[in-house]
Amino acid sequence: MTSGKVLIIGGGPAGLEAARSAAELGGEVILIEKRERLGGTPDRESYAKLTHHWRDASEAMADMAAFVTSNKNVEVKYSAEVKSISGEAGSFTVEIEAGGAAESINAGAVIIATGFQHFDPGRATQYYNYYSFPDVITLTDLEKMLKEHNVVRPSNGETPKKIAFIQCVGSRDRQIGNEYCSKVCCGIASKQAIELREQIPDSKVMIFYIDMRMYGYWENEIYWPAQEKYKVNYVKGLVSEVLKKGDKLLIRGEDTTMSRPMEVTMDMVVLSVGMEPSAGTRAVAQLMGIQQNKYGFIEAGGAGGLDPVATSREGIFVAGAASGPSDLDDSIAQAGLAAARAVASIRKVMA
Amino acid sequence: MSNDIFVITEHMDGKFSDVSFELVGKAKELASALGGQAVAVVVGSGTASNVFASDSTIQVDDTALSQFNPEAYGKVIEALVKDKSPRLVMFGWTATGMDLAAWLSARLGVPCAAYVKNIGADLTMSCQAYGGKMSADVAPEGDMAIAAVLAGSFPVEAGQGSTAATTMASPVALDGLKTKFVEAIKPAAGDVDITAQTKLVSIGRGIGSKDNVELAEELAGKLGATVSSSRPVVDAGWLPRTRQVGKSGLKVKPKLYLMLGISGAPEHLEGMKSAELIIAINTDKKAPIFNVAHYGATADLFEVAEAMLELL
Amino acid sequence: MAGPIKAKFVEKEHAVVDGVDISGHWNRMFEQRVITEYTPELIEKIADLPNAESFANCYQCAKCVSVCPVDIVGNYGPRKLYRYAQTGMDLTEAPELWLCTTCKNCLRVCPKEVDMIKIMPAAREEAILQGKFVPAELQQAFENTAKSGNPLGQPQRKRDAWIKDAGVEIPIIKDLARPVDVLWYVGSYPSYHPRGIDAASAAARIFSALGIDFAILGKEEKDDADSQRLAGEKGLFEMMAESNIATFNNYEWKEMVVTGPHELNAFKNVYPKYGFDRPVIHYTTFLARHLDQLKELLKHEVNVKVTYHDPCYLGRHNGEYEAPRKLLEAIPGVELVEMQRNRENGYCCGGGGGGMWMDSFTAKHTTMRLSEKRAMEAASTGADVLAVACPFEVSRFADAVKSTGNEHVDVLDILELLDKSMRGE
Amino acid sequence: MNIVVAIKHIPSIADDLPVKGNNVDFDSVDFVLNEFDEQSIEQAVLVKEAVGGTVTVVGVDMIGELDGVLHLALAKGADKAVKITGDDPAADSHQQAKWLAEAIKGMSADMVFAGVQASNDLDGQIGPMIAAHLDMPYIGGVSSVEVAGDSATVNKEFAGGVGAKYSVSLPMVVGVQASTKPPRYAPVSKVRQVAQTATIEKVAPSGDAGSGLTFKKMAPPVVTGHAEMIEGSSKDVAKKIVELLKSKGLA
Repeated sequence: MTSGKVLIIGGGPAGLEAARSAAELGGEVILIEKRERLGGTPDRESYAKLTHHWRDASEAMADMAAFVTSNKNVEVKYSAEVKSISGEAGSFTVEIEAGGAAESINAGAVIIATGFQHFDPGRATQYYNYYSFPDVITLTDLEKMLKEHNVVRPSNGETPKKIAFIQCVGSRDRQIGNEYCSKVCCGIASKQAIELREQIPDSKVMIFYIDMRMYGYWENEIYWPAQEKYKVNYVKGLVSEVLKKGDKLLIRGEDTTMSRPMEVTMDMVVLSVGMEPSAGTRAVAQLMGIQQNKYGFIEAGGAGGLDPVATSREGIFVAGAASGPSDLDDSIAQAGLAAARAVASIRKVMA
Repeated sequence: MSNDIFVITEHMDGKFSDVSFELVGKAKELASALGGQAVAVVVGSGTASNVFASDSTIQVDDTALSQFNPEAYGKVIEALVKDKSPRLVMFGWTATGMDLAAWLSARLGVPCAAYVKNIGADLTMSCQAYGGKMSADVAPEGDMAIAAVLAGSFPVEAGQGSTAATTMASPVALDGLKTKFVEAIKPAAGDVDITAQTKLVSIGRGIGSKDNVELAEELAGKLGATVSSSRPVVDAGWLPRTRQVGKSGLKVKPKLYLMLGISGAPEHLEGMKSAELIIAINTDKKAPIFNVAHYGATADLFEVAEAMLELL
Repeated sequence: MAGPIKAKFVEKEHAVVDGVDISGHWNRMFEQRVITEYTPELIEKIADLPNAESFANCYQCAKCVSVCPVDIVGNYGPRKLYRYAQTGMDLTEAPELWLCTTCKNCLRVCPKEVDMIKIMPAAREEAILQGKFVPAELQQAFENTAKSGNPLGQPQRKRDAWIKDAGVEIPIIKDLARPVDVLWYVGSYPSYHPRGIDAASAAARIFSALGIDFAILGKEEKDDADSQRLAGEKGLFEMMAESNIATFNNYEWKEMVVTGPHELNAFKNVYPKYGFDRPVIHYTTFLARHLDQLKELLKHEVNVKVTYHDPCYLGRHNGEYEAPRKLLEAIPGVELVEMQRNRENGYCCGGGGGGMWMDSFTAKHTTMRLSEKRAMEAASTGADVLAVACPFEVSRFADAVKSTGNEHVDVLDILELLDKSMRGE
Repeated sequence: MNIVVAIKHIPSIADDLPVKGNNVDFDSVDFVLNEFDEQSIEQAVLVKEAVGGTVTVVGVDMIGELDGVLHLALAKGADKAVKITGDDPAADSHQQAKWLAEAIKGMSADMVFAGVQASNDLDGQIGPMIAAHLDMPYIGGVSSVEVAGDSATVNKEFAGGVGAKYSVSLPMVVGVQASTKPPRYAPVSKVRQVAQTATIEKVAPSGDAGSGLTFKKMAPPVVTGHAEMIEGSSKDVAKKIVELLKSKGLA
């Protein structure tokens, strides 16, 4: 039985944008979200300034959520998960469980926007001691502190004066199994470094990197000002281990442009953890029988390679970090495309 | 008032300096013209003083005077001069005389001429002035005068003799001196003795910087010579003080004195004018050194030195 | 030469610790290899100086290093300065502070517009004002300029002594007591240095033959002090600028012609900030404008192969690359050959930014003088003559061709070559 | 420690000196700071830096251009500047020493520094004369000064590296031959800054004294001999010198 409805799985930035776009294109949308509220990871992790013009990301998510919840073409189901799917493009039957009750949904197209999860630095090949040293934290830990304007060393509650970011934690690492670049960590580390310099003006902030990978917004609005205006210091050469020295952390590595070893004490070390496919992404992919890449992200690109929202199963589209690391801009752009493609595919079948 | 001429002699380690003899010789000439006596004044302790051709020699002897002490020497000489009222008191314009002559002049309100090169029978004094660029003739007013005379102005021999000295105790009490001699400072050991060298390449301010001294060293090396200098080079720390030629440095008499960038202030000339062959390179064609050198050239010392290195 | 880098030792010439003299090998230590501290504050210290803000902008792309003339003969480069600062070097106390010649080749390629032409003078001024180490030779040049009005320390009164041997009448504007078309600012080296005087005399003969209505300032002329400014003595520069501007404005003239590119830069680009805003051009530009008339005077063949060295302050700083070449090509017999590094990428002679007065200091930190490197490049073209258009360069390259065994290369100002062709000598 | 530096503003000998009557034509010469006074100022500042105190520089304004010199001294580390408004370019050392001594009397100086000599010290140097007027001990030819408590240890130079160390209870007058370190450079920026902010205390000349010398003649020295000048380029000069040395067996 053909259906005009678009089922969107996931209420993060990509899911919300897909819902909005599809609704604005005249589609009927059912958005299912695992949590009891919308906003996805930016909301769950309380992302602070992460959008253009340094707007608070969880705030921006709230705006997007409000649009969706207030649109009569969109039905949102909270605490909802997909259980199975059958049928084909134009007439999928999706069994879900929402709020503890089983439900069956007919949908003409599906958009998967199940997002990512942060890399767990306990798995790093390097000895960063995330779980041993309280002052070794991740980007997400720091993001919360920055949002609250309360950046302190977890070990003693003091304001850190020397802070190092270590890039590519869990990314670009064959031993971990993540050869890919997580795309956003350079930019986010730089952004947080700026905020650190704003909130703690007498702090020294260093970023240790293999190569800085930033472009567009990240290059122009983050990287250059970080260096030129906020005097964030970049050092080429990754840290290999974090040790304890008194109540400080000792980072060891090589400063590659100086060709000299470095052993520098820090008050706090921030691990720039990358992205991995979320558990939801892996589960949905398997359940729907769509192809994943070797890292577990949903394989996108389509046969021609230039169809970034297409999955291996016709009528099922993907947007955002479910198909690989993306920043908010990318996720939202993909979501718009996925919505257009989903609505169009239904119209083709209905016609 | 008398027509006596006093010569304040100077000595170190029991040895009188040449200028003392020069002055005594000149004092004799003046005294005989004026109808007075040439009196050598020796301030010291146990100094063998019967070495002058003076008409008489006064030796003021006190253990407090065993080493030059400008305060003690000044007091003694002031008292002596006040007492004896000579017509003229002569000092050498030297490290010791320079401490005393002007001081005595101000103490006594008596005219003083410095940089004196010659003294006429009427006590008109010819002085070097303005770094040797000028010569001034001055006449002292009053009954007593002081002359501080450049070393090398008169012959040494005329002052040498064997006049016995009359020893006297210090005319003033020498306790409670504020100035105390602590110790003698000998030249830094280990460096070459430039007075013993037959060839010197001597550099002045024109050498410009410490690094350029190397060029002079290289040239000296090729010539089998040693590098010496004028005062500013030493003051700037470019060479040790043992290399300094001139009044406050050493007197040298080498076979060759090749001068690079030295203009020839009187103080320097004092130390080298008896060298056998003096060649001077200086960019200023009016530099006083050209009045003393045997050969000269107005040229860039670096260019000449480098060109010489290629030829040697 | 590849291989492991051996540990380097450091040794202070003079060191006293607790009253004990441990100069020389007594204080020899192996250079610390491990970086134990990063010092962003030392970057900020420089970037916080007025005009030196761009120091913080370097993102270590390293394009500057390979075009830096000092790195080619040593180990230096703007990128490295940033990194050295980040790892503990206080630029105001480092020898590196004095190696930059402000040749501008780094800025030409820098994607971040890190402007060493502004950073270096600011950092040097800071060092000078704080009483930090300043090379003695440079101090001497400053003192000479302050006391005598020129870095050579020559008497002001002798500034026009050269004119009597020039062979033509050279009017002094004060004596002329009437407006002139061209006020020729001769410059310090052309006024005092023997090789500079050769070029000045040639210029006088050329201007005269062209019938230019010109005059010089004579004893009233003082050094432009632009290189002293770049070497960090801004106060001295301002003092000289005020004095010069007052002198320039005392007289009526239409256009000023300068012998030296540094003077051009000073009067055209910097003096305007101090209220002087009148037309100033370099002699090459001026003579190129009279090229047709000049060609008629160039009667004699000068059969030489010439290579031309672009002065940094004529080329990169002021954009004049063609006029000197047009003049050389106008000389019958001259064959012009180019060195590999030419025009925008011309190699620096080492004399800019105060380098003129720091040769001995620079020599200690480089393997070869910049002028020697350039002299070798010139010789490798097979040229008989290395032609220059900056009064700093004649003496620098004359030394350099000798010290590199290339005496067969004559170093001549373009003025001298023109004069030869004009007079047939 | 109250340190006073007495300086002399003297005719420059960088160029020829014009003569008027029996003396130098002071109207048409440049005046400069006596070079030994540069050493003297440096030595005074070094002492101040070592033991604390203030350095006051005082000089006679010979031609109304002393301010520049005083600003320079302030930029080099002096704390106060005083000028005696003599405006008499012909004032000799005796007169200057008297004026300076009178001015210094009120300064309760612990040490007075002066350059050991000046090229126009035709009637003697001001250092020993100031000492005579102030009844302080004087030592000249000094090349290093160390102060501890109320006494100073100074090294006096005789000749050829020979010298002597003296200990003097203060106050005293020191005639500086050379400062322990070469005089520091005062950046013009600093001098100009000083020129705009510093106040120079003016003192009227007090006390008459004269050299008691009558000038009979002043002229460039009669040249008795002159070097044989070697003409030509630097290369020619070098060639001739080498030939000369070879001919005399000296090279």
